[in-house]
Amino acid sequence: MLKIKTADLPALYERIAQSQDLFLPVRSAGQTDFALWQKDAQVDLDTLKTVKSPKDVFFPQSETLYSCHREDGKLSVTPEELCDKPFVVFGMKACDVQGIAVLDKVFLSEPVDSYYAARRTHGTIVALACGRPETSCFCTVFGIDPAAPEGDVVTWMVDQWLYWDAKTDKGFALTDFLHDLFEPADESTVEQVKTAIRAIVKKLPYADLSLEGWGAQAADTRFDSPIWEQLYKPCLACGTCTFVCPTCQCYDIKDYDTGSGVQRYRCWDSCMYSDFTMMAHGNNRTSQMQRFRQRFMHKLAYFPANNDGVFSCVGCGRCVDKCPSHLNIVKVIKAFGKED
Amino acid sequence: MQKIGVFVCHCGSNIAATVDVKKVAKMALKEPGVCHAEDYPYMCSEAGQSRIAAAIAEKGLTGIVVCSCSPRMHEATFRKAAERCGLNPYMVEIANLREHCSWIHKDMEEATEKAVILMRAAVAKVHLNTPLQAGESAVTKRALVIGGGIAGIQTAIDIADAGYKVDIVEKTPSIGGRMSQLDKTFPTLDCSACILTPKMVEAAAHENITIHTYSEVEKVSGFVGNFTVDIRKKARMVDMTKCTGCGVCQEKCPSRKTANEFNRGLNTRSAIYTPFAQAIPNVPVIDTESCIKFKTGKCGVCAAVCQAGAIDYKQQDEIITETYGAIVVATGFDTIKLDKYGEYAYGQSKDVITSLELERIMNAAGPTKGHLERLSDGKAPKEIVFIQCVGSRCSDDRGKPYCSKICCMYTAKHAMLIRDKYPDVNVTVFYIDVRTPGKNFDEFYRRAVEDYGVNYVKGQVGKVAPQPDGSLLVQGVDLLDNKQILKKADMVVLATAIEPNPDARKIATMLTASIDTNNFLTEAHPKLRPVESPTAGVFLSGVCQGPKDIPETVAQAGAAAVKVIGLLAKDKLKTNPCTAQADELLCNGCSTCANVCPYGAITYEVRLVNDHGIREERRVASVNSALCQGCGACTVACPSGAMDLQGFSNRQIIAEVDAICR
Amino acid sequence: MQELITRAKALLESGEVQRVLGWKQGEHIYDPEPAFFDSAEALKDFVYNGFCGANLSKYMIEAAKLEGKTLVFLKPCDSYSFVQLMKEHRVDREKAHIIGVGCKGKLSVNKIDADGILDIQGAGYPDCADTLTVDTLYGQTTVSYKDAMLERCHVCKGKEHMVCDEQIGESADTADSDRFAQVAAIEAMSPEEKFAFFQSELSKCIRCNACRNVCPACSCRKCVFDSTKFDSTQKANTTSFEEKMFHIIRAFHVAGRCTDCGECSRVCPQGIPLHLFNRKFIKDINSLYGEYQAGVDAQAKAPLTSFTQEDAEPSIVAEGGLTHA
Amino acid sequence: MSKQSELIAEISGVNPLKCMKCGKCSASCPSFNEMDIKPHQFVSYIQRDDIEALTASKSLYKCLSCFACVERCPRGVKPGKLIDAARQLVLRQRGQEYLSPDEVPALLDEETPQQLLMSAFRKYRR
Amino acid sequence: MPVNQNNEEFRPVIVAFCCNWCSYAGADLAGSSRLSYPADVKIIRVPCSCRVNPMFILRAFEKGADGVILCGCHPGDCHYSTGNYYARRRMTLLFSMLDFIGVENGRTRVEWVSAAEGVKFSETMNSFVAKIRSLGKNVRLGDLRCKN
Repeated sequence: MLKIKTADLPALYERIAQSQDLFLPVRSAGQTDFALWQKDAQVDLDTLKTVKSPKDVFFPQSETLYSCHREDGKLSVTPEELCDKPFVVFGMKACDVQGIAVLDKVFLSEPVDSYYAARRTHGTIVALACGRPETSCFCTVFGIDPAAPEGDVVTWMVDQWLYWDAKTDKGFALTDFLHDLFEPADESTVEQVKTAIRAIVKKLPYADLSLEGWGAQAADTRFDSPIWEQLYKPCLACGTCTFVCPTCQCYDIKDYDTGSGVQRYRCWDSCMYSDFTMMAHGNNRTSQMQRFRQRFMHKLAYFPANNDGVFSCVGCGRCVDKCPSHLNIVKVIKAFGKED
Repeated sequence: MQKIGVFVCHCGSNIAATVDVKKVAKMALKEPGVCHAEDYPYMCSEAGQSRIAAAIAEKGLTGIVVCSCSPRMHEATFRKAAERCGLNPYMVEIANLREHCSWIHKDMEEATEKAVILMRAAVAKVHLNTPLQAGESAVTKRALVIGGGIAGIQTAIDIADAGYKVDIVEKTPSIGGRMSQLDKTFPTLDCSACILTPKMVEAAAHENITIHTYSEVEKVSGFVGNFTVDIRKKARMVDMTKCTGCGVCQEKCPSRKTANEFNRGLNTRSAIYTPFAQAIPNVPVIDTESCIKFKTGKCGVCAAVCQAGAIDYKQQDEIITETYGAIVVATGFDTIKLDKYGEYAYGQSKDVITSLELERIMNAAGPTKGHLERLSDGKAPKEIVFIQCVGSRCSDDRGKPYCSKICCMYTAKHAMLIRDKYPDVNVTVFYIDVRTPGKNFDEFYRRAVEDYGVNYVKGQVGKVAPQPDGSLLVQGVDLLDNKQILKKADMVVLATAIEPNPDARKIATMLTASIDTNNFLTEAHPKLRPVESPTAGVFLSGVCQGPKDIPETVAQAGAAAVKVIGLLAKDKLKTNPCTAQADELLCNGCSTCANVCPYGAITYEVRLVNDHGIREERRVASVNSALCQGCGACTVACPSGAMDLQGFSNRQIIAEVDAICR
Repeated sequence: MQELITRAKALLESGEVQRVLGWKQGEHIYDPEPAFFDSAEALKDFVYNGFCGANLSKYMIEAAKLEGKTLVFLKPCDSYSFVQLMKEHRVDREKAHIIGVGCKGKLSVNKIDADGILDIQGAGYPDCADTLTVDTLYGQTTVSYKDAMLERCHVCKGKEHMVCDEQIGESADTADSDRFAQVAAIEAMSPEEKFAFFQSELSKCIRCNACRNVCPACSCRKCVFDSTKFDSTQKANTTSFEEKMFHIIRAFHVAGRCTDCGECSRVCPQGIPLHLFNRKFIKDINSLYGEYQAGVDAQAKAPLTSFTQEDAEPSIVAEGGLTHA
Repeated sequence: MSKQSELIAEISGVNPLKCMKCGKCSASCPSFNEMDIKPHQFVSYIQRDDIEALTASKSLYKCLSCFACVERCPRGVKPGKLIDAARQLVLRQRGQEYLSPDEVPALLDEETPQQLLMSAFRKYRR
Repeated sequence: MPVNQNNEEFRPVIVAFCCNWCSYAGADLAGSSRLSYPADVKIIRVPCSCRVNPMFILRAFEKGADGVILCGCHPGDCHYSTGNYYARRRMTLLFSMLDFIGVENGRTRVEWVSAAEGVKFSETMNSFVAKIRSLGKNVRLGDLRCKN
């Protein structure tokens, strides 16, 4: 266990950035999101939840897959180069790290998504324990401990200190690189903090949310429930929940005509959109109720059915905070709970 | 994928001198879908067109791009050529390499580079062209003539004689127009009324002509072959079917102080009146603004004396709606107002008059019964000065920049008539130039000088000063003598500039016909289509198009009639297929498009729509392609992009933009 | 609130209306959701408080397709949107029973600077407090009602309902700032400053389309950005151009139709002041073509579907004629 | 056009080519008879670049600057402005040789109407 | 990127939308009168100025245009009687919005050019190109992907 004064963090950032890209929560125009660290960046470790999850560090909102170029009637195809430089993501919360674990299940299983895999290989995750959990948090429901996140390095903010604990080889390598900035620390301080966090978490309004009835079996039992008809009504069919979610992984593939060629790129898609999975024959989900149901059934039933019971919700609560209609997965879970 | 052929025209050396046409053709072959490209000296020639035909046949082209002159020149030519080979004419696009490229650039490299880009844009567009079929619309076999002067009458008679129905709409109570106000006509000096009245009678009696006098065009909608026109028939307060035209009402009318418009306000008339004796129809109207009955409610003399019981104070304006295949504008002219010409003392002295007022004075039915006398004191003038170009050829805002064309001749006529009838009267004409192109015109003017002793002075008049003794002191200049002239005159006559009827602009706007800065209606082509307006189905007759004398007016009236007859002779017209189309799946039914459509071509209907399996009743827009003229206003007003324009679709224009910007 | 429920029950029971469109109690006081209530019994969850900012007009498009009448509660500013939708034939006035509900300013939980909010006192209606008391996981705090109000309430359009069948509850005109002050402040910037301002605001945009989907004016069945008609389909912003393109075109499409209801700014997860785009157009329209408030009169000619012959030329922009107006 | 003609065109703001030789200026001119070069001829001198003759002419000082010709010219040629510009040319060449304001009172004639004085100032010195 | 002042080397890409009835004919007249203007201007024919969607203008900028000009019939002379009045309002608002977000306002222009105004057409294009050259490359509205 090591520690560094929070006042010295800028030096730490600068050191990391000397040799690799550093992504961390940056405040810009009143909002905090993960962004590339630059000298004048306003780093914000106080905001618990960035608007977007940091998943776009590994799975960008939009990325080019390959480019086609036409000249003299011939077509050349240039694949986009894979990420080949190491980078660090600093300040990911426990839920966000679990979100990456969910994405791994999708993108790293066969067929492996090489773009994502390359980033995972080169990225080092420095997780930060949650100092002040929010009303909308319910990660513990999914067995996540916000006091002790996973990650290559785990850190805790205690008073004027950041405690630093490397967990993996990548984490040790990064720690070695930065070793002169740290001083040794006492683990007991961190243990106290963990206890404090866990105490708050118990008081959270959604702490005792029950997932009973969800999981693989829900695919059969809850698909045809009349509750969906009631629940979806306020949904505006926007993509806010999807785009702020740490685990939503759907994307669309599109072509952009640059005038001299075509860039094939993929970008996030939302199952809430009416043209989601639109194909030549039309759309397989024609009503908003179906689209709405899809999102929650995917997170709470289909995904666990295919992934050993792991839910693809991590309880970060971003959708709870951001839904324009105050509609969210908690209300969905509770609605079915009441019915049972 | 289309198979596109690109044909690059040299236009002799017009294009080839500045654009490397071979390179344009070579570059065309690199464009996707282009499977044929060639250049040729004259693509529009018979031989050029047959090369296009051959390529279409050999290569099975589905679209062609001709890189040539402006599409306004030869688009129709190449479309017809394509059609003859079985290719839909709307699969042809033109890249304008002449007017927009070779003629304005000097540097070959630069011009060629631009030519290639213009070619690319046309190729990009033609990729998205779809075959379009021109629709057909029926032609209403009836014409409307707006204005009942000699131009309108002549046009109407000519059309009617060809067997088509014609309506004349005349604003004043009688047809006849300006010509009915004239005394004699140049260069023959025959009596205006004597030649006009038979025409008026002929029109009135013609079985194919309907005359709406005291009426105005209120609203025009529709398009060539199918105009719908609202005509306001102003209340005459006299029942046309009962009135016998006896005239007793006019004699007995106690209100006699209204300025007589027909006599240019030189005398007065009664409140119930016919403008002149030969008026057609010979049915009076009540001028409700002067009529005591209408002003105070107490009178009713006319109704009391009318034996036919034709007076009807309760008559209301009536709006009739008629449909026409063609519309002829014959709104004529007026003289300009002279309030900005203080130096001529018009309005200050009664003896300074306009030429048109002199016409009335000289006319036996005029305010002086044809006697030449001063309006101030009734005395016979001994010295008369004519001033030319009053308000004509002025580049300032007091007058008009054009030559009014008729003044030189009518002044010669007036001078001659006066000298003939009153040999003791001296006549002096101040002129800038004497313009007499026309058959027997210069001879006529020379007669005035040589045979009648009219004194022509080259120079202008600076000032007309009314003197205490009632005479007028005219200060002018004789430029040839280089002397200033001070001349005492008893009467001064101003050759006042003419301008289009003030209603012309209003009517042009209703017809969407274009109009120039002087309010003359614009012709479709100044040389080749002088009697047609650029708006299809609208024709021009008489002075509304530009200053003209009577023979020219009559000639143009006949020409306009021929154009109308040519149109009405067709049973169907091909309509422009480049019309708007609404995509029912995208349409919101919000009516925004209908709000901007100038033709009322968009209506809404509730229709059962199948939107990818969702069946529901929706309110959706529907375009009447016979009414749509293809402006595209709706396509931009539509927020969802449901409205698109065939031939100029969103994707076609975007493809051109992309091709140019790449 | 009880009055609203009683009236809704009566209308449901009499068969006058088939359903009620209102707000439903959420997990907390600050997260009520728009909801349809089919029965008197369901109305037990009905709520109306300071956090019922959602404009229900747009839901009436779908309601118009259902059998029978729908009872809808509209706040004064929501009623403008309903009139505008009527004008565009998107809602059916005959199938709506509108209760104009009073409003004393609506709140945004985002404006309360506190972590772990559990409960808020003083946000009720009609009895709202000048100061809200906020209970949080980390203690109690207070915030003035005004400070927690949505941006739109500071430029409140007034207490009048533009359309309703009956009215329940008192309203307050909460306007306390100049509607166009922010726009004018940006207009006064140099081009570089303007560009930097919008670049930093718009670069936050994640193209979730919440602004579009909540907007009562953006009621297209299929948005141009979702259709292939313009080759303009975009799912996510790939470059800074696309952010601008989307927001400019969106604002342009609702220009003259936007009632300035402020829903776009309310729902933006990134807190982008999207109302600035709409308000810029409103300001320009007012100064160029005469004062125009969309949603007041369903018969009035809209500024972009009408004209006068004397309209200003587009060169007025380059001449700076609009920035000082 | 020579430099001087161009200068006159520039000072007066008049395009002499617009003249259609109608003579309205000369017809309007109250000083016509005293002038050696008549108002309608001004443009010809400028067109043919004979500025010397124009500046040497009596007309330069016979023009009363009443502006009747300026008002009435149908083509906007404004001979009064042309001759005024010619005067200006002369004045510029002459340099500082003009009355200074304090010299004026001594030269004043009791009988001279104030208006004439003003137009004289305008005429001889702008 | 520095602003190129009167950079003669810089060849801007300029799109000119011309209505078929007046301005396109005006451009034809400029051509037949041999009134030159820079080859940077490329004309797209549209039936009426009211056919020009703001999307087209933004699209041009996206794809690399440095200036966009719209020419139509003079107000009152529209072949379709009212099209240019709508275009005038639309473009005024669009230009104002572009100005509002910090795009140099000289990059867009509307001019009314009649079929008889070949001289005006050529003068307009000359002055517009000069303006765009002074503004330099469009960097605020382009799509970066189109630059390579």
